[in-house]
Amino acid sequence: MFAKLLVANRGEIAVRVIRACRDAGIRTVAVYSDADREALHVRLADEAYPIGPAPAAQSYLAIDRLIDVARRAGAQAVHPGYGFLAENARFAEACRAAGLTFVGPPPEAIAAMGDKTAARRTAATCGVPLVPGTREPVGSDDEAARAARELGYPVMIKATLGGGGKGMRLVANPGELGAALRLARSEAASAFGDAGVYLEKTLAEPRHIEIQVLADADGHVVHLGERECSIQRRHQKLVEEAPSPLVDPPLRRAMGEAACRLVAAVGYRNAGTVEFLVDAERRFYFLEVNTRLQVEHPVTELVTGLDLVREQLRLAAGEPLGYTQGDVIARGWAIECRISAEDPAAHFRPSPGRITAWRPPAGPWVRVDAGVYEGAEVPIHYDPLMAKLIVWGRDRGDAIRRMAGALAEFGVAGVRTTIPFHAAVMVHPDFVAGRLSTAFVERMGSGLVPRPDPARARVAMIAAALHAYRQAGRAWRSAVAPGPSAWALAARPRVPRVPR
Amino acid sequence: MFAKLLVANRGEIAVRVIRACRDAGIRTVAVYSDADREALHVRLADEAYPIGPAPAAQSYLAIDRLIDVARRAGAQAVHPGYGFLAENARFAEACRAAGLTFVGPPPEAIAAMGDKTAARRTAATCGVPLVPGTREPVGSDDEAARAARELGYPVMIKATLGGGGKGMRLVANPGELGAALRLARSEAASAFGDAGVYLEKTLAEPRHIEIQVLADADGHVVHLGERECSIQRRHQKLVEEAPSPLVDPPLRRAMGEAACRLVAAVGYRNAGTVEFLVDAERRFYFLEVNTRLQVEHPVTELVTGLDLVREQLRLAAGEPLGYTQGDVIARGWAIECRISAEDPAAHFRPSPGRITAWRPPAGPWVRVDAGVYEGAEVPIHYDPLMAKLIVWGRDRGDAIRRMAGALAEFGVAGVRTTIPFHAAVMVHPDFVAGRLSTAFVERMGSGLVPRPDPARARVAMIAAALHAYRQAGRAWRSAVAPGPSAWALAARPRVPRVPR
Amino acid sequence: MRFTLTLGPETVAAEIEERDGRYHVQLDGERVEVDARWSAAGTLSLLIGGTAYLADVAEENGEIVVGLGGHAYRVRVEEPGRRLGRRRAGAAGDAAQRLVAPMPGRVVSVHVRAGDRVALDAPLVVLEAMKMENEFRATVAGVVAEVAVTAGQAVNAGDLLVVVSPERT
Amino acid sequence: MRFTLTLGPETVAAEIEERDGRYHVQLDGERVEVDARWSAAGTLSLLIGGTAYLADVAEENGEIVVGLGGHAYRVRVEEPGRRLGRRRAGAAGDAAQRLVAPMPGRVVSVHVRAGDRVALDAPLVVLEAMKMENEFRATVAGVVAEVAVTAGQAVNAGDLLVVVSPERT
Repeated sequence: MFAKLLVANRGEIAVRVIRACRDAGIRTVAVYSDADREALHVRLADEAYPIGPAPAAQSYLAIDRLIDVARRAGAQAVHPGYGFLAENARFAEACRAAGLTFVGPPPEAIAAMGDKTAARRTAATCGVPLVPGTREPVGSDDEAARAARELGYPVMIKATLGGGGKGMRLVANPGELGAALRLARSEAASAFGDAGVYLEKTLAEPRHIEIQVLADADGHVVHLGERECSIQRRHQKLVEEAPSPLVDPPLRRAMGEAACRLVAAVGYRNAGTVEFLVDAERRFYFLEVNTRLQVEHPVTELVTGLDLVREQLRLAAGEPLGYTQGDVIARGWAIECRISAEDPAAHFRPSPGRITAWRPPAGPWVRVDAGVYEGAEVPIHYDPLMAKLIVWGRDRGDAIRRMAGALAEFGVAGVRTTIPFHAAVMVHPDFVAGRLSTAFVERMGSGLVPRPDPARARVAMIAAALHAYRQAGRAWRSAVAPGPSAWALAARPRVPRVPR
Repeated sequence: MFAKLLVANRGEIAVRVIRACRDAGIRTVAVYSDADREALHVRLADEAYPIGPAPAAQSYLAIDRLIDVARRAGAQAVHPGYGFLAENARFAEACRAAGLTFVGPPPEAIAAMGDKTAARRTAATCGVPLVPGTREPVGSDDEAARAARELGYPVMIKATLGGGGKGMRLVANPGELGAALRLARSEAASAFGDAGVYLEKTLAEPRHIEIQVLADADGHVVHLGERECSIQRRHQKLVEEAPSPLVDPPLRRAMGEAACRLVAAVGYRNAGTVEFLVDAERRFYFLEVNTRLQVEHPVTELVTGLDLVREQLRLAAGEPLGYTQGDVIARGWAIECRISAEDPAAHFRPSPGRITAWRPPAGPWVRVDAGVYEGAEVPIHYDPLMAKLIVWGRDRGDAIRRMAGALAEFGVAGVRTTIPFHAAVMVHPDFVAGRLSTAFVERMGSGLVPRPDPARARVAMIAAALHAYRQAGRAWRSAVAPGPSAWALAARPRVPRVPR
Repeated sequence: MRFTLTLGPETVAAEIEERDGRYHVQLDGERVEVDARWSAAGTLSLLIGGTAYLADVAEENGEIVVGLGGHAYRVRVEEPGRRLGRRRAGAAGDAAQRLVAPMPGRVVSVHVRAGDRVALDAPLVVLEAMKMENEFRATVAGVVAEVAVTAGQAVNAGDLLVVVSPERT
Repeated sequence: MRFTLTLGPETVAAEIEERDGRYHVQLDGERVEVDARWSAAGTLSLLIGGTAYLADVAEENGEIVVGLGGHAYRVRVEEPGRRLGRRRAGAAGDAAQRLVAPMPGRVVSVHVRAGDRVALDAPLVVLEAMKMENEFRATVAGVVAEVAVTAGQAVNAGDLLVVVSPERT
């Protein structure tokens, strides 16, 4: 095993990797941008070094600086987390060139799966079913129009090197195609440095179900079952669970074997995820391979009992898997809710700022993977994910009830959060019944906009009055308002003056 | 199931019960003494009512007040937690008389097991092996001396209605017997209202291993395997784990069956624990039955996947167990460390006061059941237990490493804690090898007194110097010292004045 | 001490008296006794008729924001005859909406042109920031007076995006 | 700014200068550069030569208590020529030990009589409080000057238990 590892990330996933390394006896090296000196991952690492200004392009995406810090700190390995450089083959290559072990698949596998049209061709070769679509990037607008007509509207435009919903556009009819192509290409070019896009047929309200795989250096591959991630908003996952309420053992076996075939075909190593869409008739279609740890990996951990980051470290160090498919046994049900600094009552607008209160829930089978703490700042520069709340239960109903309770216990102030959105999902009849689809959030519309409890409005008024009463009784201090909030820039806070 | 339940306890166990009720859709009624208005259990309950002054005899032990609050709040059931009234048959009777469901065994079973000599007789009848000792309370000192001579020194004096180490005295030779009897009788009289004591032979460095049982109203009984609680100090458990490194499947079956026989014989209902001593030859001896939830119940939860408080509620509501012995399957290994406000560097002296920093660890398979929060006060009136840190791992080594990491992450200031003691245990070669006994802590002596890292002393000096430097640069405020600490009464704090 | 409290459409008169460490609160004539404890961090533990509440109270843009049960209630507190709270500039009401970028980002799309009539809550601009697309909507019904950006443009925090003049009815 | 720092048996001279938001610290002549950040709650995040430390710093009984890695380090800080910290009354040293009950409880046992000669760390009294028996030991070697309680007696916080006069050597 490695003696020292650099974590090339920030936020909750950097903290997650640091903890896994600590438990494995590996010293950790954190890196931080100017916006992150006081971040939780810097507090918890053994060492920490600055890597540049707040914008990610000058810090967390700066390959040379990361390699330089890893070298100078004497790290032997690099964990990329997710996002940032996690699926960047050039970064994996740079690590290799510097003699550092990249905790992930080899650069060739990243590149092979990163090109989405190439990945689709490989999947077809392995007999993995595909969503009908173009096998190559579309050239001219005319060629795209022909392909779309053949597939049948609505069609989806996707970036060849895409991911995370970037460069994706749903096109309902031929009239919208031209404009959508222009936007998708420009988004793809700016996000991935390649304007290539391809077309896929749109399935009616499909479910998003993915298979976790692990592969060792000897080519042994196992899958750890599925995760369902159908609760999405604008292609951003919000709620994930394992297993899926749709998947029965035969379907699980079929999807798992398809996933294993595909990754074996490209010489895949380490942890990866094969994403599928599943239609109402339980037919599954290959979507893409994520060549990294997923945000939602904890739900798989809680049902299988396997520590995925630990497995990543072991596999990167060249250890064999040490178990076979038959040894992987799932127990119970796990659900994850992503707790972001966003205001679900205002179209999920980001809500950066100082976290003035942070009271995470706790207790049996309640896990909070957080990247923040009370008093920490959610910077404006990065993803607004603050924490993941994950629960386990003996069955799905048990897990849902526990999640609802944990959400009710979760207290956060200073920033708005997605907690009330998740609370609304947990009691929604379709969610409780397991009737999920990627259209769930959109279809529910305002039904999922959290509504305050009218009975509590009166209590809030009493609390506000008590606050004003108390402030009136105090010497007026010059700075009552909490730390500056970026959103307040639009309108400077004005403090009410309550005279005696 | 009940609509509303009163939690007749405080601290972490009250919080634990409140969470279980919330997940089961039961409204909770907390009670608090004058010292506990701001306690965590009051924050998390749906309702909360005062029950009297800080001393437990006037609040948490005041049966009439508890029954009165339960009635007025419309509660249908009462959960006693552990300690306080949890094993008080009169309280269970008072609940029954008031039409309240007591979440625990019937008063008759509490009384039958509460009288330790009667319990020993019942165990003997059921063919459960006993530690050699007197079957009846000893009468005169002469009778005791005869009995002790027959058993052979050293002998243990125990209170007939005992528990928690009260009224226990180890007697090494006949010369010590008279004084030890006097002390044990006076302790027993003041703790249990009954001066009766009996004698037991002392086993050489035995292990403390206990069996968790569940019984429903139809008389179905299952056991959930064992917990080993050999790491004790003055009969107070400090570290517990499940399973035990000593117990193999045949021994587990034998102990489990013995435990089930015993509780079935007394018409036991709900959750209970049968405690055994196990000697070096793996022979087990009945010790006593705890007719309540144990502090250390979480280790059993984490390996079996069963929520014990939820099971208690179900069984109290008259639901059947719904599973049989064969359905109880343990997975992996769990360890619990009790995090108390005590100073392990000063003979575990209590360290009450204001908790100025509270940073519990988190992450996969790390559970913290706490009764406190940052800013809360650890009152001088009650048990100093602040939280239980529980981890799960795939095997014992995995669990130990995770516990060591979680302890390293746990940050507490304002009170001293047992965290460094536990950190020393986790790396002790005997603990790591599973060589445990109830003499572990005593035998290790100063080897378990936490020693500060000399390399960090220099960093502490730098931190202190930076603090003084910073204070010097500030306008001097009148009250720098944190909230009053009971221990500071002996010597009023004096703040160093650092002039510019 | 007397206050006027406004939460959404509702305005009530309140009076608070402190006696024996408890607060006697009247809301529109109805009396409640409140046991309130503040923690150092601004968290307020309330017991009202036995029911327990935990609230986070802070001041923000001239309002008192009360976090309770996962929601944020924005309460305006005034003394009778004198407004103590000040409305947020550009918020709903009679004033024009001057939409400025709250953080650095890139304009993804602009949904209005100068002169357009927009309803309350109509989408105005989508801004990409924090890895997310953020839609900004009209907080007044009215006419778009100015559009200061185009799709694709990078903006800094504080840059003007759109101005909507309220409809006179 | 210069200080003298004492931790246990060790005393070192320190000098601190602040430049560009960093602290240049000399300890007995050795220089280190420290990046230090305080949180509102009194937690101190240190980066010293890349190594990260998280410390909780508070003042207690005239000493600065630094919580670091689970241990509490008690540091006395003085300016040269002038003691800034004050020793805890009754603590180790030349003064007599006046042992008082730190909390209400019951005396379980008294291990000394007036006139007894006691070694450093010898048990004096066992007090039951917080459900635990707490042993109090001699913090000076010397002679028991007074025993103010007997076994079984209830005591209040602040009640005198035992006085030990230090041995003159």
